[in-house]
Amino acid sequence: GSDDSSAEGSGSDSKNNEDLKELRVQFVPSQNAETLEAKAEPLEGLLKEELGIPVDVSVSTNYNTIVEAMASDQVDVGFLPPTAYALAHDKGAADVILQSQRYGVNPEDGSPTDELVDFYLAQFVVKKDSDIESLEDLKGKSIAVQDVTSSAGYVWPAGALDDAGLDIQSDLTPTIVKGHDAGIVSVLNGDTDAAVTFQDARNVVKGDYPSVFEDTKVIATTEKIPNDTIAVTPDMSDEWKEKITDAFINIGKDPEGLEIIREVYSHEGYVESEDSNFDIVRDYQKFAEQ
Amino acid sequence: MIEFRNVSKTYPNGVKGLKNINLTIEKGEFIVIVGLSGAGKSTLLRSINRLHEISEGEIMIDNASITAAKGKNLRMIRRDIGMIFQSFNLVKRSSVLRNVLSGRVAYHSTLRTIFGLFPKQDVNLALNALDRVNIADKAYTRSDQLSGGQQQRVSIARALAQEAKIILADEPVASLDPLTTKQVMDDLKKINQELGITTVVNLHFIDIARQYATRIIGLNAGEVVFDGPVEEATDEKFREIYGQQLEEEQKRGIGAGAE
Amino acid sequence: MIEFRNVSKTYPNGVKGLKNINLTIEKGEFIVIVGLSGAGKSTLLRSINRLHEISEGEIMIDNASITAAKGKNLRMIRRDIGMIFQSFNLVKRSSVLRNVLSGRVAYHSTLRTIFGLFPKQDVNLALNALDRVNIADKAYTRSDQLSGGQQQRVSIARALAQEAKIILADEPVASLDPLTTKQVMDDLKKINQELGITTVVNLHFIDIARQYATRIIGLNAGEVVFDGPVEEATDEKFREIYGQQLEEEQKRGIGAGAE
Amino acid sequence: MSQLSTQTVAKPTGRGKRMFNRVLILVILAAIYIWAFAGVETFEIKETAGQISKAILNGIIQPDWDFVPGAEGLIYGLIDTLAISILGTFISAVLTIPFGFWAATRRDKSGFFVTGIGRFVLSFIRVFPEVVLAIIFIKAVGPGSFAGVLALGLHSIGMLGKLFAEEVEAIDHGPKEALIATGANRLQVLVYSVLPQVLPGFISYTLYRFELNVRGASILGIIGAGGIGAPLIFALQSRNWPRVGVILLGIILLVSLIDLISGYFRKKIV
Amino acid sequence: MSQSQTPKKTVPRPPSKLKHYLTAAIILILLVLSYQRTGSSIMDLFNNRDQMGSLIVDMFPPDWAYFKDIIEPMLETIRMAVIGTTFGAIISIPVILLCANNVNRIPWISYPARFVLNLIRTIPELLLAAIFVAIFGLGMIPGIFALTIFSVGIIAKLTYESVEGIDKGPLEAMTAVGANKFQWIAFSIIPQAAAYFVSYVLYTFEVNIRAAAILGLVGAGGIGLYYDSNLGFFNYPRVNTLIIATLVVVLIIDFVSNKLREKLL
Ligand SMILES: Nc1ncnc2c1ncn2[C@@H]1O[C@H](COP(=O)(O)OP(=O)(O)OP(=O)(O)O)[C@@H](O)[C@H]1O
Ligand SMILES: Nc1ncnc2c1ncn2[C@@H]1O[C@H](COP(=O)(O)OP(=O)(O)OP(=O)(O)O)[C@@H](O)[C@H]1O
Ligand SMILES: [Mg+2]
Ligand SMILES: [Mg+2]
Repeated sequence: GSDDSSAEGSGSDSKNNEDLKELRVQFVPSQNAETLEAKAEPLEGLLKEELGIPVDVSVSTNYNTIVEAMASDQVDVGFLPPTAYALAHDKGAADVILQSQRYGVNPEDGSPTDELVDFYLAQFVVKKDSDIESLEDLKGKSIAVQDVTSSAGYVWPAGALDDAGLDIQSDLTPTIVKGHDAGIVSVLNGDTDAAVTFQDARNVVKGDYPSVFEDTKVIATTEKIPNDTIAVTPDMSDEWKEKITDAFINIGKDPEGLEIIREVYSHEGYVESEDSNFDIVRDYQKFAEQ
Repeated sequence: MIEFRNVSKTYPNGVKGLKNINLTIEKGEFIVIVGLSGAGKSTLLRSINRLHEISEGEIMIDNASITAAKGKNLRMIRRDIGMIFQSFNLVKRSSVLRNVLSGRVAYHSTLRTIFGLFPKQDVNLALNALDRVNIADKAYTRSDQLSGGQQQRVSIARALAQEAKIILADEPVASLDPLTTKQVMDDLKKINQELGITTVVNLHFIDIARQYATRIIGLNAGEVVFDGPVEEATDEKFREIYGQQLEEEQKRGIGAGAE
Repeated sequence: MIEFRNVSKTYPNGVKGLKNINLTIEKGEFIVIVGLSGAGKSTLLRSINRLHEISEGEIMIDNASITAAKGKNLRMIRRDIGMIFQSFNLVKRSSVLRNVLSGRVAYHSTLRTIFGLFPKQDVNLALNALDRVNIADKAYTRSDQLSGGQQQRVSIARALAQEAKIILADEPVASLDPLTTKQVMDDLKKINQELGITTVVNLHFIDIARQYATRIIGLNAGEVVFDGPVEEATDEKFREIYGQQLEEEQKRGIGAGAE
Repeated sequence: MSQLSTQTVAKPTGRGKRMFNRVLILVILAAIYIWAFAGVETFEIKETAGQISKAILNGIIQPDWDFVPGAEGLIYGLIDTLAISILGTFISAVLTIPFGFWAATRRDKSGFFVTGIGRFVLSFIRVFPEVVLAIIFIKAVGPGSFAGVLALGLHSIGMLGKLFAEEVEAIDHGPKEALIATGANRLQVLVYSVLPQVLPGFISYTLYRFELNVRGASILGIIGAGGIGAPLIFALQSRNWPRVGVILLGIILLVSLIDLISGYFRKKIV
Repeated sequence: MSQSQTPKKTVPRPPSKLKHYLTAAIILILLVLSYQRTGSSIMDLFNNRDQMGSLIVDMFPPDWAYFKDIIEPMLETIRMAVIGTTFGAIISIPVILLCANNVNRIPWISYPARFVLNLIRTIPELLLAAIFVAIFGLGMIPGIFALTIFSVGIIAKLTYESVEGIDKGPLEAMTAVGANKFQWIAFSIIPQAAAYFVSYVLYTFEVNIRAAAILGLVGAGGIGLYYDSNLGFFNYPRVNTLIIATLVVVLIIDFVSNKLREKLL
């Protein structure tokens, strides 16, 4: 229970967390992970060992609540996707310290490469027999997108289309679907001509639709999207920021720790990051906010 | 003909409503059942058309066991038994006419009745039944806007409209004024005599019982304590039916305050 | 003292329940109200403690207008008026005792009563009241497991336990056997005489009315058609109270079938 | 039976007006339906339908038993959910009782104003999105079960209040009259005549709400409360049907159990 | 009346209250256990009450200009709710009659019927959406189907429990006249239960409008998506506008539902 700490760890007085007695971490597992688990305990154990103070990790299904909890000092560390992070930072709720690393994705079959990266890509998927070959061909077509705050499901693809001279709202007919898998299914069903998803969301539906890779093709990918961030509340003392940064990096380097974070969160390690890495998000923001 | 064979009834809470009743009621009889409040009169009446399941024994209606009857068979037996309820049992939200017409449903096809498409004849029958109990003018009033006596009369009209072969009436005139009481009892007597309809009435009024009954049955604590033609039901006998209880009570020290 | 001053009552559906009633009932009187079913007896009674709002006029209880009373004041007037309902108005799911005790709530603080903490005295009072109507043995039974007459008696016991100065009884003995009827009426008479409690009873039984009343009021179609001491209420007068209506009905061609 | 003399039967009063009302309602309803159906696209079944639904069902009927044990497994998740629901439902039931009476129309008073406000407050609580409620409480007490309890507790008032109020409106007014006649004050009338009549309804609605809270995973998933909400949502998102299957099985068992127990209680009380 | 002495006649002993105490004790224990398990703390709430207000403050003033943007999706949502609720209500009728144990006294029908109803209510919206989208593709049709099933769960459950609580008298009267099951239902159940049914249907209609989230899941548009994106941008004034718009619709439904119920009660 976090009752005792949250009672003292909150309140309006902005404090220097020299006396941080308990670390409260919250995350939303990202959908482009291989496994999507609501497991908090493994990370709790690892961090406790590194930091030497009690750690309370919880899992949410919604980024908004994490940001709000950070804004009111109810959570110290949050795992946020790029778009959510940029918004949170501009709201004064979060400062990035780290980004997670994953293996890259093999564009052919969606299998992992052996290259460690701190970014991922979004892709445009159409039916194999479709005559859509490039982004330009998408003009006038329907496309399945995610919620406008989704990095891979809306923001980056909108940017890519913009580069190709198309406005996602006026030149295409976007249909919002919930979940990247739903985007793929809508292409398979012929409900939409195309879909934007993270690379390669087809794996998620492969179980239900084994021939998905034969029946669809990727016509384009987007710019690099920074991986999930690990952000802390801005009023955290530098000392603690450092400690936490080191703790995560150590976990990624320690074989045992790596084993756990790989299995549960599909993370391969953590690298330091800074806010300027996310200026691209702020550039793309204009496509989402209308 | 109604026949009780060793009928007993125990309520789920353990109260014994009827104790080993043996009775034969012939076609065309006009029977009045008397007894103290709580003696089991309603229980007896409601066992006849099996609104209460009896715990032991068997009840025969025209030589067919209603205790064993099922489905359509049971419904047809019940259609031929009209009942006037002590607590009226009207659908308060429905109009008076609809309540009376509901007595006719067993005569018609399901489809027809659930859409309320009763033949003109039935509607007339229902209005006539209401007329007989002097409330035809309330036919389209909602039942919860009636006075106590008026509600009782609707309940009577429903049973009359049913054109049954047996009528069971549970204190049908309790809430009625003397004039309407006479009218209702006359009416019951009339259909009893003219159409030979077997009539079983629970009543608290000794003089009315004497006036209308052909036979009187006295109940006490679930047992038949008197059964005979109206001539035999002397004041003495009545005192027995009621008084037995009274004496017991007095022995236990009650009723003293009432003198 | 109860005083009706030009009281009229029209129901929302347009039925005129009372028409310009003027009456004065003195302390200690035992009044019986008679009239056809639907004449307005219940309406009259229920106007006295303002369960029905009257449309015109004013009703005074002991020289205080209940029509104008509000809040605590109104509650205190009502506490002193016990009522026995035609339809019993029991809480079916509560035990008999709790129903009777509910007659006592106005004597105690809210807090006490909502937790059911009645003084021992009150419980005894309630049990005694039940005893007087012969159903003390059912004190802990759920009220819906009672026979019709037993329910009526619970309703009477509730009014008795209230220790009111005025008792209004709406056909209190309709569902009772002659023995219990006598007991209840004797009891009402006794508290009327010994404690000087004003009693107003709606009744359908002419003989009982004569036996107990000091004054009889006849109602017809919402109007007072007779008001006088019991000696003046001759058979002739009763025939008038009821018959007037009868003749009208006959003129309209009803009731012919009933002879 | 004598022929009926027509003038004695009252002409159904206001029949014309009622007919008019009925026709009016029918016309309005017809218009609404025409409008509603006009917007529906044509009906078609996708060719992939069979394949995908078969895959889903196949997965679901092969539950992922490995998920059952463990500190973050099914059983503990269900217990957490249960604890949150018990507390949340209790809070809402207690808070709702005054709301229910507040919002119930009083026939004896032209209390539209009072009643109207009661109804308005309930409607407002009902439309308030669960997520926003969740955020509000997370900001106060941090993510976790307690925030879940509070969010459920408050959110449930909207629904329970409406149902309670309607139950209060439907009671038999006889016993209420009897209490009024004894001079009882409002609270006493409530406790002695209204409460016994509405209690079975209240209890059964509360148990229903309890059941809703147990299986209403979304709010608990959002709130980071532990419980079965988040695992279910993630399993659905990753189309992990065996996992979905085992969680559903757990919920069904739990809900059936609650249903059995609540049925038993209702039988005792009604 | 000076009868405050104990009555002479032997009054039965009051029934044991043990059962009540036991029930109360069990509930209390459950509450305490739950309180501990959830780590609840009233103090926390009390200490941080000012934090709760901050979000509400952020919501004001509402973004009035946004209204015109949400009229269309709101109408779309109402459209689907109308159809879904209607189908749900129609399907509910037989389900209710099968489940209510005073209508259907055959336990081996009523219990399975209730079990199926339980199953229906347990299926998460996400799963319904996944299946219906697979079958019908994206759009209104799967939304309507999902709402239909969802509605059956609510309407049937609430109504059948109310039916079990209705006045038995009229039921008896219809049994006594020899009515068959359908007639019996038409003349004694329906008049007593109709008001409940109508009010639950209208309530469900209202829920369906709010349950727009389901519609978002099947790509049917609706107001739910607008909630999501505005929350995603922390645009609380717009969220407020959405709440107000929904409130207006709900209040209208509430008003109509009261008028209808008055006519029926
Ligand atoms: N709630 C109501 N709404 C409309 N009309 C009513 C209502 N209650 C009673 N009435 C009508 O008012 C008239 C008088 O009713 P009241 O109950 O006073 O009669 P009563 O003399 O007590 O009759 P009874 O002996 O049958 O009980 C009747 O015609 C009745 O139909
Ligand atoms: N549903 C029930 N459950 C348990 N006991 C009951 C039930 N109904 C009646 N009883 C009891 O059975 C006995 C007989 O009741 P019954 O209704 O047959 O009496 P009655 O002769 O009709 O009386 P009354 O003249 O008062 O109507 C009474 O003691 C009553 O308390
Ligand atoms: Mg009886
Ligand atoms: Mg009356």
